[in-house]
This record gives sequence, C-alpha cells and structure tokens, in this order.
Amino acid sequence: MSHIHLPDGIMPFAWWASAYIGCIAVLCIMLRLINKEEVRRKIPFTGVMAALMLISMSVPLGFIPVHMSLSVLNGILAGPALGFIAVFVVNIMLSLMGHGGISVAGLNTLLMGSEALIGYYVFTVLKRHMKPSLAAGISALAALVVSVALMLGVLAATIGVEEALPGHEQGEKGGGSNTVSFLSLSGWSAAAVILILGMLTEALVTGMIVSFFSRVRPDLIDAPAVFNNNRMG
Amino acid sequence: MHLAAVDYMAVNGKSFLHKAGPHSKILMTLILIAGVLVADSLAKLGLIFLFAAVLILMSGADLKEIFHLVVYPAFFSMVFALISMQQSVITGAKVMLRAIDAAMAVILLITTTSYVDIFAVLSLFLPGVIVDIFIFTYRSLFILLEKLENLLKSIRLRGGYHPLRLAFNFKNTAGMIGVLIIHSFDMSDRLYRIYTLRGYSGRIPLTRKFKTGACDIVLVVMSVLLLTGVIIKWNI
Amino acid sequence: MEHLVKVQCIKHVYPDKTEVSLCGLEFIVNAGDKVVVLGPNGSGKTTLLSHILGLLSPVEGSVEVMGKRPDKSFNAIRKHIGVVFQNVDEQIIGPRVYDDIAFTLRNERLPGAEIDRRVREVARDLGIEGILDKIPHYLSGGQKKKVALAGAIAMKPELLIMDEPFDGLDPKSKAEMVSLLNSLNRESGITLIITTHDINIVPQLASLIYVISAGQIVSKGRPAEIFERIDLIREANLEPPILTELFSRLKKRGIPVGLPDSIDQAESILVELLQSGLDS
Amino acid sequence: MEHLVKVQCIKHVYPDKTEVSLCGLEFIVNAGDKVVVLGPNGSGKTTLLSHILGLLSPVEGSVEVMGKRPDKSFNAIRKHIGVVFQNVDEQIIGPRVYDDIAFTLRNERLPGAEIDRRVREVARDLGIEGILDKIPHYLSGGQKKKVALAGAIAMKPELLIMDEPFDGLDPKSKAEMVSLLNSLNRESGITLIITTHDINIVPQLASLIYVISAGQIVSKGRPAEIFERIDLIREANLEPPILTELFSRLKKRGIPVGLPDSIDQAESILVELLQSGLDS
Ligand SMILES: Nc1ncnc2c1ncn2[C@@H]1O[C@H](COP(=O)(O)OP(=O)(O)OP(=O)(O)O)[C@@H](O)[C@H]1O
Ligand SMILES: Nc1ncnc2c1ncn2[C@@H]1O[C@H](COP(=O)(O)OP(=O)(O)OP(=O)(O)O)[C@@H](O)[C@H]1O
Ligand SMILES: [Mg+2]
Ligand SMILES: [Mg+2]
Repeated sequence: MSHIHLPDGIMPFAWWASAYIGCIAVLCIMLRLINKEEVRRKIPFTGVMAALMLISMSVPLGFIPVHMSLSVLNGILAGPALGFIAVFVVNIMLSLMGHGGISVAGLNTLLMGSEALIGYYVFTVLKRHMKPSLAAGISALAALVVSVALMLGVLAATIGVEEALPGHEQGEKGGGSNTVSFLSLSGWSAAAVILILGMLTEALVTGMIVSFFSRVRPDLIDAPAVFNNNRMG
Repeated sequence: MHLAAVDYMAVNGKSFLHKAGPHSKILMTLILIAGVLVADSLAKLGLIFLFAAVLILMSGADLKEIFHLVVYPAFFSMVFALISMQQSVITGAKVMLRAIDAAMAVILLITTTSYVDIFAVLSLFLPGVIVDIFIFTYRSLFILLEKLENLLKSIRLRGGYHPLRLAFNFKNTAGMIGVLIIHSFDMSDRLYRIYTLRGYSGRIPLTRKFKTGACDIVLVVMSVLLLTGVIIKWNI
Repeated sequence: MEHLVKVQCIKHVYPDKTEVSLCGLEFIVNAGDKVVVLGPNGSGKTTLLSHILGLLSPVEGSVEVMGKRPDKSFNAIRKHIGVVFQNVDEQIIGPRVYDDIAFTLRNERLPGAEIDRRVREVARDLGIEGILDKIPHYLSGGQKKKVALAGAIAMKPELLIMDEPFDGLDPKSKAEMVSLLNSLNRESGITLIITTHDINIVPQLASLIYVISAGQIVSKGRPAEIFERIDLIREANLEPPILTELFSRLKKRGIPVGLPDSIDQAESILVELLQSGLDS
Repeated sequence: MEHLVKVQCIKHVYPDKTEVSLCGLEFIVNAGDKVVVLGPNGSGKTTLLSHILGLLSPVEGSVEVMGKRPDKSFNAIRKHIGVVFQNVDEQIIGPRVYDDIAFTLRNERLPGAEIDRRVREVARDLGIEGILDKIPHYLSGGQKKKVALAGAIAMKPELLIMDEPFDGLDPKSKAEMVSLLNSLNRESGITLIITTHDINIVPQLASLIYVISAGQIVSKGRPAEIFERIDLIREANLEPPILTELFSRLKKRGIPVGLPDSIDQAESILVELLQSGLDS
C-alpha cells in the first residue's frame, strides 16, 4: 500500500534520481539471479499478477483513504525477483496512465518492491511454523510496517512531515472528500489511524486470499522461488 | 479506470500526432518533462503549458477525459501548494503548474500513442523479460477488467451492493476479489500453455518500425527549442 | 393491461463510442411469455438485456419494466428478476455452491431457516443437491450453469433473463435445460426472455420470437409465423431450424405439408403423406 | 503406414485428484482425416486434446504424435500443430493482430519478408486483412476466433486442433467456419481434430467420428456409420443430428430411405420418394 502519489516537480531532483538508480540496480540484481527457464514459465503469471495489482489499487476501500496494492501477495506468489519486476511494471504503467509523476516511479518501485521482498522472505520462514494464511497475514503486516516507515521517512526528509500525510485518493473521482475529511482531523493521530487501518486491511486480505489458495490451489503457494539453484533462500 | 478511454483515443485517433512515430513522441515527452523540472519562472511554465495544450487540442482528444486526467495531479499539487509553499502565491502557482505541465506532457503521449508502441520503444532499452511482462500485464488488464465488470454487474443484480452497508459491501467485495484472483491464475495457466504451443521462448516478438518523418522532426525540434528557451536566462 | 417489459426504439452508446440502436418494432413482453430473441453476432441482443436489467441507460428511447424505468428504479425491479449471463463463471460468487445459491436470499435478509429451505428446494428441483458443499470453481460447465440458474431462481423471480443459456452444453443437458425452463414457466409462471444461436431448440421453447438485425427489431411472432418467412430470417443473416427449412422446401415444390415443431411431428407428417401417396 | 496420432488407453490425474480415463478403442488419426470428437460434458474431450498437444502427461497408457511422445518431444512436434482453444480471448496476446498472426513465424525465425507474405496471405484467406493493425480487445467475438485461427494456421501445420470452434457463433459465421475448415483440409491437406457439441454440423464436416462416453472411446466410424447406430449415440448421452434421426425413424417404419448429410440431400430423397410413391 505504500505508494507516494506525487506529481512531477515536487520531489527534489537528488531524491528521485537516486531512487531511480537504486531501482535499476535492484532490477539488475534480480534479473541476474533468475533462472531463465523457470522465469519463462512464470512470465504470464507475473503479468496477470501485475494486472491484478493495478486493479486492486483502483478498488476503493470505502471508509479509509488508502488503497491496497497486493504487493506482498505478489511477492509471495511470484517470488522476489519476478515480484519486484511486477512492481516496477505496475509503477511505470501507473505513471503512463497519468497517475503520479514519471519521476517518482523509481521511488515507488523501491517502496512497493520492499513489500514484495520482505513479504516473500518472512513468509518463507514463517510458513514452516504455522498455517499459510496466518503466515501470510503476519508477513504482510511486517512488510507493510517497514515500507510505511520508509515512505514516511522519505516524505519527511524531502518535503516536510506535515504534508507527508498519506492523502491517498482512490480512483480519479470523489476521493477528494476523504482527503479533506482526514485533513480536518488533527494531523498525526488521524494519519496513524488511517495507516494502521490500511495495513490491517491489506494484511487481512492477503491472509484471506492465501487461505483460499491453500484450499483450492495449494501448488501456487508451495511454488519455489525462481532462482538458480535456490541461491537466495 | 481511464485506461480504456485513453487506450481508445490512442488507438483510434487520426491526427498527425497519432501518425508520428512513438520514438519521437517519447523523446518529446522526456524533453518537455526536463523542461518542467528546470523551468524557474511562471512564464516559462506557462509557455510549456501552452505548447502541450495546443498539441493536445490538435490531436482531437476527448477534452472531458483530458480534464479528468489533469484534475488528479492538479489536486495533489494543490495540497502541497496550499500547505507547504505558503511563502508566496507565485511559488504555490509554480508548484501547481509544474505538476500540471508534466501531467499534460504524459497525457499528450498516452492519448496519441498506443501502449503497444510505447512498449516497442521501451523494448529497445529494457530486458526482454520486463517487456514481456509489460505486454502480458497490458493484455490481462483488459481481460480482467471485463471479468471484473461482469462480476460487479452480477453482484449488483443479486442484491449484493447497498450504498449504506459498508461492512456488507466489504465482505462481498472481498469475495469478488477472491473469485477474480482464482480466475486470473487459471487464466495465466492457459496463457502459458497456448504461448508455449505457439513457440513462446521468453520473448514476444514485436513490430518495431519507427519511421522518422517530417512530423517527427518538427515535434522534436520544437520541443528542443522550447527546452532551450526554458534553460536560457532571459534578461528582458 | 400493463406490459411486463416494454422497450421502444432505444439507442445506446458504449464508452468507446460504439453505437447500438434497437428500433423498428416495439419489444413487448407480457407476463407468462416465453420470449426468444434471435439475431446475428453483434446485433445487440446482450445490449437489449442489459437495458432491461437497468445496467445501462439508453441515450434515446424508453425502457419500462413493470411500469418503471429499470435504470432509475434498479433496486425495486432487481428483486423481481433473475438473471443468468453467458459466462456463468463470472457470476458465481459464493465460496461454496450453497453460499452462492443463498447469496441473494442473504442479501435480502431472509431468516436463516427460510434460506436453508429455499436453497435445498431449488437445488433438488435442479438435481444439484449432491454438490451443495463443493467449491464452484471445479464444477463442470453444465453444473456451473445449473448453480447459476439456481441462484437466479431462488428468489422466485417473476421474470427470468438468460443470455445464451445453451452455450457449451451437451445435447442431453440442453434438452434438460429446455424442459426445466418450460416447467418453470408452466408451474411457477415465470416469464422468460432468452437469447440463443441454437435455432433448432427454439421451436420447443419459444412462445414468442423477436428477430433483431442491423439495429432493427425486424420481426415478432409465434415460432410458426416467424419460421414460415424464411426470406426474412435469411435477410437477418440467420438460418431457419433444419426441419422448418426441409418442410418449407417440400412445400415450395407443391407437396402439401405443414411446418413441424419437433421430430415427432415431422415424422408423422411424412409417414402420413407417404402412406397416402402409396395408397393412392 | 505410420499414424499421425495414436492414443492408447490413457489415464490422467488432475492435481485435485480428478481421474479421467480414456480407454476402449484406440484413438487413431491419419493424415488428411477430418476427425470430430463427440462426447457429453466432462467426458474428457479437452483432456484428450491436451494430451495430444503434450500439455499433459498420462499416468497410464501411451500417446504418440508423428511417432513421438508429445510431452517429451514437445518442441519438435509443436511446430507441426496449430491449435485454437475454446477461449480465444486468452489466446490472442500479440499486441496487434498482425503481431499475433506473426507470433509463431517470428519465434521460428523466418525471414521478415516471408513472415509478411504469409501473414497477409492467411489474413486474406480468412477475410481479416482489414484489421491487421487493430488491437485485439477491440474485436468482436467472431473476429477474435478468426484471428486465433489465422495465428494457428500461419505456420502451415500438418494438424489443426480446435476445441469447440463453433461456440457462440451465429449460423452464418458457423457455416463460413465449416467451409473454411473444409477448404483448409482439401486444399492445404491439413488434418483436423475438432470437438463440438453442435451435432447438426458434424455431417458437413467430419470424415471420421469418435464418440467418448464414461471414460471409454465407445465408437469410431464415418458419420453415416456412427449416426446409423442411434442406440449407441443415445447411450453416450448424445443426440443424433436431426435429419439423421428423422430419416432413421422413417427407415424403421419400413420406408426405404438412406441417411442424408445435408438438407439438400434430405430434400431430394424425400421428393424422389414422394414422386415415385405418387407415380406408382
Ligand atoms: N462493452 C462494450 N463496449 C463497446 N462496444 C460494445 C460493448 N459491448 C458490446 N459492444 C458492441 O455493441 C454491439 C452489440 O453487441 P452485443 O453484445 O449486444 O451483441 P449480441 O447480439 O449480444 O452479439 P452476440 O451474439 O455475439 O452475443 C456490437 O457491435 C459490439 O461490438
Ligand atoms: N484443470 C482441471 N482440474 C481438475 N479437474 C479437471 C480439470 N480439467 C478438467 N477436469 C475434469 O476432468 C474431466 C474431463 O474434463 P474435460 O474438460 O476434458 O471434459 P470435456 O469433454 O472437454 O467437457 P466439455 O464438453 O464440458 O468441454 C471432468 O470431470 C472435469 O471436471
Ligand atoms: Mg451477446
Ligand atoms: Mg472441453
């Protein structure tokens, strides 16, 4: 869910440029790590996953002014490498749809990508000890805590804390009222409540979907990561 | 999502901008955004706005859609303009105009160039895996949006949506997403199968014929001139 | 008397600017009718159904269902209509078959015992009691169609709308579906509006046929009336049912035959004719 | 002579433990055949096709295509087979129609000029030259079917496999598709394996029919042979074509008629009979 909806021209150059460089570096590492044959099998899956992420981001949650992104689920199902690439694709497509600036796409990829990566690794550890649904929920929560902290940190460092409140809007119309209503609540406590609700929602949904899968398509959850000789876990 | 509307404009438009090559239009967009980022005065930002606006008008785009697309960044930048840049009206206006300019540059690109052509240009720089994922994402997005629309229709027809019952809507929405996800994964299995049968080997071949005509040269030269104008410190 | 459904010369514009118009005759359905809508691909059958359901609003023309505008009075009308769309996969929402059939009932907040009674009753009628606990995703195509139908009729609707219900069904399931629909109409008085490309089934099902072609509702009538005018059907890019075609060719050659609805009828017509021929 | 396809008593287990077996007769296809596979919903038709394509591996039994095991020699065999699955929407992914038709050709690294020639040729044959520049999601259902077919035959496959190609098509498009398939077989010598529930079309298309029922390949034969045995067809939960049924009923009553393939034939049989009856 961490995702900065900033238009171009607000984030300072040094920040978005270095985020792009970081993003490209991670992409290169991920591309190097993957096993070509395995990847070929999972590319359609990854594309479908990315499409699902785009769709989930346009589903209004109604009562909280944030939206899901399913990026943790994406990490769990597509694996870290393809998961990260899917996040990149999603963010480029978003900015090509006029959602958020082109310049912040790199930063957003890093933020959402961190959810995919952390979610994946926490899940692989946890799933040995508990039900997959619980493991997924906890991994999602863990990943989201980290990424939200990162997001707030970035915003605070670049444009000042008070404005860093997540005035997320869903869809293109009507979201404004949400933002306005939460702005009128007093700053931090309202923001904290919103963020926590958002994180819980995404964690809950991730857990529910994984639980559904463990009944219907267990093969998807047990699928190994797409790496050469499992070099990374 | 405005994706479908944008896509439709890009695919079905007939203006000279639609006919220009995707490579030159992407280049123009990047130059314009660079101009937005370096422009330091309202006048210069206004000039870029004018440039983009004239081209959008010439492309025969659906202005209602364009308006919707611009409102979004305008709204966000307004929040920043209002709160953080209280020093002067000029700074606030600059923040907003920057956001709007950049958005217009992108909108100009996407309403005159189909995603397919944009991917084809990107494929010159990006690794095949990523380009393939772009293409699969784009196509599945349309298929899934249709499925989603049908699911939403059924839920409404079967009384599963009440404007005032939030928890109730939430439960049915969750159920719907679950169904959609399961369908999507089955779909990805089928996609994979048919693609391997058709010889897919980890690279979807694309048509990349970027002809550079007079239009392309004019567009790029004009945007370079604009950028130069923006960079130069005018002492008038 | 008031009509159940009345559509007058509507025009619809899809977001991508595709225009679909349905002018010509009025589309009128009365309570108890079994209406079949015929027309080539892309002629606007599904669009017509969506307007009747209030999912779309016409740019021009008027749609009335039970005396109201379905797009304005969506929730009031919805409760009286059951729907099964073409792609049943995208319509089955419940995690288990039982939940799906109970979906609308629960949404209408019927008491639990009543819901249970109705779900089991409708499942029994459709012969799917055995799969109430299954996950719908893994059912066969025919079973899914039945589950969707069960969900649609659990609320005891006055009007049942089905878009291409016979698609992908094997002959036996098709015949079962036809007799099921006929008995729903006969016994529960449910009015039917059905679209199909399976023309050979139409004589066994329809009490009234509308033919759509090139943006016009070009004809309306009982099956015998419609199928008699083979030229009209051909003009609409459709084919008459095989038996109708055969018998009207015989007729044209001066052989005195009526148009049969079923194989049984065709058989007896021919046998009689041949015997009288042989006798004479 | 070697068979093009030979399937012997296979058994398949899906991940969710659903077992599908196809025993009984051997499933043999020779070059030039036009094979139609009939069987009720869930009888395993699609499963059979997936085995022939090498998408699934049987637990028991053997599958041979061009003398090889398709699951092992997937890449060698793939090039000689064109496929159109039921859900064409998911099959067209080439960003534009042109790219989609050219997909396999490019994967096989044919020279660009040759690719262009072939794409245009096949598009002309199917009447879709006009939409080569379009993006697939703006096509109608029938156009999508044609694009998928074009993509499948652009490589000039020896064998073309289609799962329910007539689903959702209106009568005219259906007839066009049938004559297209017949001419592909006649002129380019492409062998066809097709599944369908549209039994009335089968006599105009099939040179060989296999009937599957309850895990068994229960019969095999030319259309006339198969449809003569109405009892067998009924046992397999299928229906014979309408004309076949009518004429075999007449036959049973002692009226001396053959079984017609088409309305034309049926007409001339009846006319002759009636005239001779009237004359005598
Ligand atoms: N969502 C949509 N967006 C744009 N155009 C559409 C949409 N749905 C249908 N159309 C167009 O409207 C026309 C009528 O379509 P409709 O689906 O109503 O036809 P139909 O008679 O149901 O055809 P079929 O027999 O193939 O189901 C067609 O030209 C179709 O391309
Ligand atoms: N992916 C799958 N997972 C589990 N079971 C499956 C799967 N695909 C098919 N089956 C089951 O295998 C059996 C054969 O299915 P198949 O799709 O081959 O039948 P079919 O003859 O093609 O039916 P139809 O006429 O409805 O297309 C059915 O019982 C079906 O439920
Ligand atoms: Mg339709
Ligand atoms: Mg099948």
